[in-house]
Amino acid sequence: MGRFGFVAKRLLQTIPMLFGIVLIVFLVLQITPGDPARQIVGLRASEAELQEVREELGLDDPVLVQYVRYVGNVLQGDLGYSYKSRKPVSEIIGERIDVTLWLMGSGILLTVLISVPLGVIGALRKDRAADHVIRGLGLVGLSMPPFWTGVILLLLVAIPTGWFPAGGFGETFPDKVRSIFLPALTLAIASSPFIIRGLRASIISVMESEYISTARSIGVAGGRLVRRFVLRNSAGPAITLLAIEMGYLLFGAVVIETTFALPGLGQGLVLAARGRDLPSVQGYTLLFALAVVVVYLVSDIVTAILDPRVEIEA
Amino acid sequence: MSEHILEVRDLEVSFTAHGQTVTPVDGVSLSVTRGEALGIAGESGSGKSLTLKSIIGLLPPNATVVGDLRYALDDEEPIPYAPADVHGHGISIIFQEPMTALNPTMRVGDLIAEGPRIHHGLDKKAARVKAVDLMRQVGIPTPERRARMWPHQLSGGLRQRVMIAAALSTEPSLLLCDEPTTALDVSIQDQILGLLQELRGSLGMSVVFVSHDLAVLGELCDRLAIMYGGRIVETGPVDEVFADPQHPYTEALMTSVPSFDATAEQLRGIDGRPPDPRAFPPGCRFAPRCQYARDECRSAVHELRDVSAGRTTACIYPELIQGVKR
Amino acid sequence: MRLRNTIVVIAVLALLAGACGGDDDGAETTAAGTETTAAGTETTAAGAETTAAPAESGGTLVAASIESFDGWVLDSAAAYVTYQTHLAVMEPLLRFGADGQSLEPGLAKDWEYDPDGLTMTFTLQDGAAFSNGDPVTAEDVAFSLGVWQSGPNFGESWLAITGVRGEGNQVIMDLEYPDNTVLPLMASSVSGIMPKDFAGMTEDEFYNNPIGAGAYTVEEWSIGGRIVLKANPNFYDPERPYFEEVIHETIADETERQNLFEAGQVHINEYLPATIAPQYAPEAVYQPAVHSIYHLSLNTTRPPFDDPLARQAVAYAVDYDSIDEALGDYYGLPSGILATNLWHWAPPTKPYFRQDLAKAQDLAAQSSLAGGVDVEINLDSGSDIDALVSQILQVSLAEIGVNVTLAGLETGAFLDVAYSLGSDMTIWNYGAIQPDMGDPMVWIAATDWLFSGYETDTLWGDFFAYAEAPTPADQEAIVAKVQDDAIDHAASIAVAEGSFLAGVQPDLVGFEMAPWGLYYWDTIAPGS
Amino acid sequence: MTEPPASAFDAVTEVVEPLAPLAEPGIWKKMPKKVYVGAAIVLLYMLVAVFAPALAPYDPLEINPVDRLASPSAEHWLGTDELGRDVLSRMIYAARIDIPIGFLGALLPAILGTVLGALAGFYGKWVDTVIMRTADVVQAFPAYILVIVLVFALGQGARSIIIAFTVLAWVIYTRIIRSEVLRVKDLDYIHAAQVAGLPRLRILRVHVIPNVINQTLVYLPNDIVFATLGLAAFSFLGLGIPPPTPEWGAMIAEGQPFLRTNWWLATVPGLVIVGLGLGLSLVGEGLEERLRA
Repeated sequence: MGRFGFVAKRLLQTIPMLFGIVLIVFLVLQITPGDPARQIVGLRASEAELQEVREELGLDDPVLVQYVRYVGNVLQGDLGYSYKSRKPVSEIIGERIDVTLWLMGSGILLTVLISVPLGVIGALRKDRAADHVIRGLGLVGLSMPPFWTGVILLLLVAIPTGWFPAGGFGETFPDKVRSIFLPALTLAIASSPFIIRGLRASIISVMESEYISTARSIGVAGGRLVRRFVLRNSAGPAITLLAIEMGYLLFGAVVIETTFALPGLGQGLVLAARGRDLPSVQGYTLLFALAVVVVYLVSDIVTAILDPRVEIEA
Repeated sequence: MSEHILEVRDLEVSFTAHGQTVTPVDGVSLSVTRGEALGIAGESGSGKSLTLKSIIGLLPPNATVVGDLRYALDDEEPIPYAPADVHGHGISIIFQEPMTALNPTMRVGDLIAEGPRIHHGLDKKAARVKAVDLMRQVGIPTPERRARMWPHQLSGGLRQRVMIAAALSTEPSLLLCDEPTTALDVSIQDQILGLLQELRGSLGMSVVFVSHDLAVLGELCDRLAIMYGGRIVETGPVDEVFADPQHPYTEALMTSVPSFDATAEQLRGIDGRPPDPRAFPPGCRFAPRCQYARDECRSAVHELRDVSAGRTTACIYPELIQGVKR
Repeated sequence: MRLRNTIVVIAVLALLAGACGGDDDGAETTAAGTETTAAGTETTAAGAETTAAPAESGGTLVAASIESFDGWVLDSAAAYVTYQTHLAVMEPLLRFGADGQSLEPGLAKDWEYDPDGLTMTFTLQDGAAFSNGDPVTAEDVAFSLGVWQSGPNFGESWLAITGVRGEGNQVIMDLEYPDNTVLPLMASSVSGIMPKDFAGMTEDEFYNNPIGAGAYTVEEWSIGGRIVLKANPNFYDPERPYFEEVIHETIADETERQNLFEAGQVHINEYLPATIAPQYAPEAVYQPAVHSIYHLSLNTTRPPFDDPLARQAVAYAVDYDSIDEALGDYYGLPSGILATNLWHWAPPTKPYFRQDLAKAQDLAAQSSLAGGVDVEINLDSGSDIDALVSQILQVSLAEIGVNVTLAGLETGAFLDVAYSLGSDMTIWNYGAIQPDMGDPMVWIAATDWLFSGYETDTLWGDFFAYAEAPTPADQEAIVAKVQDDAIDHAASIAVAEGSFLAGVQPDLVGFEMAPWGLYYWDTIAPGS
Repeated sequence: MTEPPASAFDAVTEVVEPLAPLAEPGIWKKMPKKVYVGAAIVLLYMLVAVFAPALAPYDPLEINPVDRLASPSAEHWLGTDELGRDVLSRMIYAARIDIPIGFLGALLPAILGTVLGALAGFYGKWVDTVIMRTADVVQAFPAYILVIVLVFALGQGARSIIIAFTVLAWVIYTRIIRSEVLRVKDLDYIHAAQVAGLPRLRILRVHVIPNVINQTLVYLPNDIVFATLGLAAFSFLGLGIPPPTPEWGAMIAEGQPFLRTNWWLATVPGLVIVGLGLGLSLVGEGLEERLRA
């Protein structure tokens, strides 16, 4: 039962957290501007008509009453209706989820494909030319504002060469891959430096440990040593770093989706906030929070699986 | 077939950091005859552990090694070798701290199976069977069950036995032991020493055993080499060295070893502290702490001279040593 | 636990990434269909060619704007993109001409306004039918009028019409009193024709999947995202529309919109900011007649701008020339507060404000501005031009001791502060949505004199006089009066006037845009 | 048998390398070369900020739209922006905004996070649970929403940006410091102090914090880089420092539409941010190497 108990315990922990987040969002959005009634009825409507709509939607009820009603609905999977389009928020968000999943998925994949090799090389060739070059590039990548990187990639790569679309999200699988490559690369450039540095540090400390000498003494070398001895022990910290990085990636998604006109959750959030569509904003916020919680949960479980010393096994 | 299995001549190990160079192993020469158990004794910082690691080529990356190391790879004359040549082919090593010497994320059975899989090309299943055999051979109870456990689930003694099993998995002809019993409490220590003694006999393996504990060395080894300040200061058969030390440091070591019948005043520590590798004194490095020290000692060139058959010393006045009053 | 020793780091991380990636079919079958955008057109696969001529793009026209769509309720539409889309789906009886001053056939092929007989008579196009096949009848127009008049925003605009009757293709509207503004109103998207009783659907169902008699039907839509329209098989003109499909994208970033335009993935970039237009190739910028008014509104409900003299001081302090220069060739010096190039437009009888620092400082000294004041200007932080104009105003108003700080807000927040007269000054721009001076006058009145809080009774009076004015000359005289009043009370000061622009792929044929930036998708044809 | 972290979010503590305490003698001597190089770069930026009036050829706010968007020339080394203002002068004066916001935006959360981390680690029980679970909630909260609200509530400007950073960025420090405090707490010299009857708060202040502050110091430079990038991102989304105040992030956002004709408008401020980021990262990495060696 050890394993599932651990996962169950973690899941139970997230529930109060999500309630907390929804409450904060609710309170926070109450003091934001943008009278929802005006958004629904129209900019030229008279006060009487606005008041009528406020009563109809219960906007004048005390905040806590609205919160309880909102949570009640959310538990039944009803995220409310967008003020403007009267479309269910779950549908609006549903249309956008796969774009952001594609962006985050390929962003992480690229980050891994870039970080693991460079992290291993940086560690194995410690303080030699390759190591310094990698760390130098890392420092530069770290300090480049993502949207700036995105625009430069568009202008110097996408438009002159035409290999990638200048934005938007493709329909067929190959189009999707082509349209998601540069945004994912932008994400990877922003997050790889941290993963490389973390992985390099943990590999170095693993290489200096005695069980590596033991392994070497019995003839384990090369790829087998790296795979079965080095990476498995340095994976834990690296995965945790990836989880932290993904927390930032979600904010990055807002910026990068805007830069590349990707109709994902990030741009959806920007447009919903701009249009003061509160139910949509609440829906996006809940989803972002859920995503961050799930990301940490998965990384936590994977790290626990990888490291036998963690108690869940007992 | 030469009687030596391992020959080490003028071994030097040095490190450079922050512009300073340090040479903790400063010109060591020794040899191991086939089937022999050589003990290397010395306080911490004497360079004994580094010497051992140089033999099997497991020094930290920032170390630079100079010297002529020869090993009888396939029972012929000892020939120069690169570390990779002997890894898994002849030389194995076991370390002091079993907890850090075993891969925490690998089952002990799988670790022991690595050797057979790599060198004898056994498939997974066969290698596992071989691993269980090796665990039984080193005295681990219910080896089938224990093979599936993780290092942190075993006691210190059992972990050390796993270490030994792993070392034996490549059927070495020379086993290097870097203070394997120091971290264990005395009762377990004897079991492990007994096991090593028995394995030596049954496998005809040569052993180099490094320790600061003369009692342990006395029990297991045939010959002794005493190291001080990165150099060998005396060698010889164990009982001869114990009975008639030819170097003041060996004599001082003997008197500082507590034994049941020794009275309190016979116990004398050695005043002063082991030399700092960054600033070795000139001439004989033990001179500052030697009770017989003369002026010539401070300028003498270090050289191991024969005192009698199979006995050497670096002291230029061995005759001054009164010997151990025992 | 066999699971552990099979997991190797790379496998785990690939698992993580794979789980997120999701493959193509999965996305394909989601209920709302995949979110496909501009890059969806098949032939733009190799973007290598220069701007891909739309002809070979399989009959899909792609338009993009920064604003998001408001939904299908005609009355609550606020964004130009919403008016645009309503025109294409729920076509009104009439259309406006590209000159912004004329009316053209819509669902009605000809029309007649008889002020004496108090009737308006329309003859429907032969074969005018809704996308579900039902022909358009007088009953549908009557039902639509009912919906229009119940609208909280525009409801009163159709007050003059008491009822609709007629049979066959004749539609007669009876008027209670003569009203010049009702006929041009028939060309606005708020007068979109809907089927009787929403063609059997509930109101919510209808506004989720509307049916109209326009050139296009709704294939797929979402508030912040894209709108996909397909040609209406029952459209009254078999020739049109020339494009089988129209996709409208909402793109949050101006630069990105230009990238997509350059790559040929977007054919029309609506409402191009004047400062960005020079970045486009000259032949790609479509410039209709001057129409958009940039105005600085002063909050007349609280100090310091409750004092008329202070407002006059500000009006003479504004550096109109710098604004004209900064906004480039597509904007010029203001002629008056009312949007230009509409039916019955007339200039004020006296010259409009120009910078006269001496006069401004003199007026300021006698007004509540004496000794200097600190004020805040409320602007939409999403618009670069608002920020630009505000910074110029900041420098010029400093000359008369008015210390301005800029308070940029998200569009939603900005509008709320503007409507609730929450700040000292507001900077915005506006244009009409139909070809008659009645529209800007209603807009100014409905926004409390363009967010200045100045009384609007005088203006409503002028508007009703305008509506009943017997001859165009009388209407123009009323317009001139409103312009003069605006100069006297200076509650809202026009600081620049210029054209709404659009970025249009040069090889599109038949693109015609009214001065206020609205156009018809069905008149556009792919290049030769 | 190690206990799994209390919550998924606590896992970050595993990544933290134990560092030598700052109090160790000679720790400040013999820093790796990169720390000095990094510090020099950062110092250069600071000097530019301090001597901005002397260095800037023109008044950064003086507009003259007649020669707007001019290319780099003898009078205007980096050309002019949309309102004809000298780009070089604005770049120099922008240092006076970006550096203080970057440093404050990292320092305040560092202080808040360190204190909360120390309290959570040292006192444990409900104090620990409350602080750490709040940390989880804040970490999961989308930053973008918070900034919009702060911008409205407090108005656009440095104040709301710094508050936003403080509210968002303290979490990482709290986790690192809490785990360090837990590690240090078990060491004997703390037991000795407790036995000697020192009040708990004094133990915390005198013994615990000085020994864990090194983690904060090593992480701080990275966080300053993040704060500077965060400010640029907010400006890009229209929530940054209000015009006309010169600020690198805003200059990138304003220059971006003109990348085709005046590419330097957006590129140069970007490079300047990268330069500062480089300097700070060098200091951070160097410190970490020195303390871990």
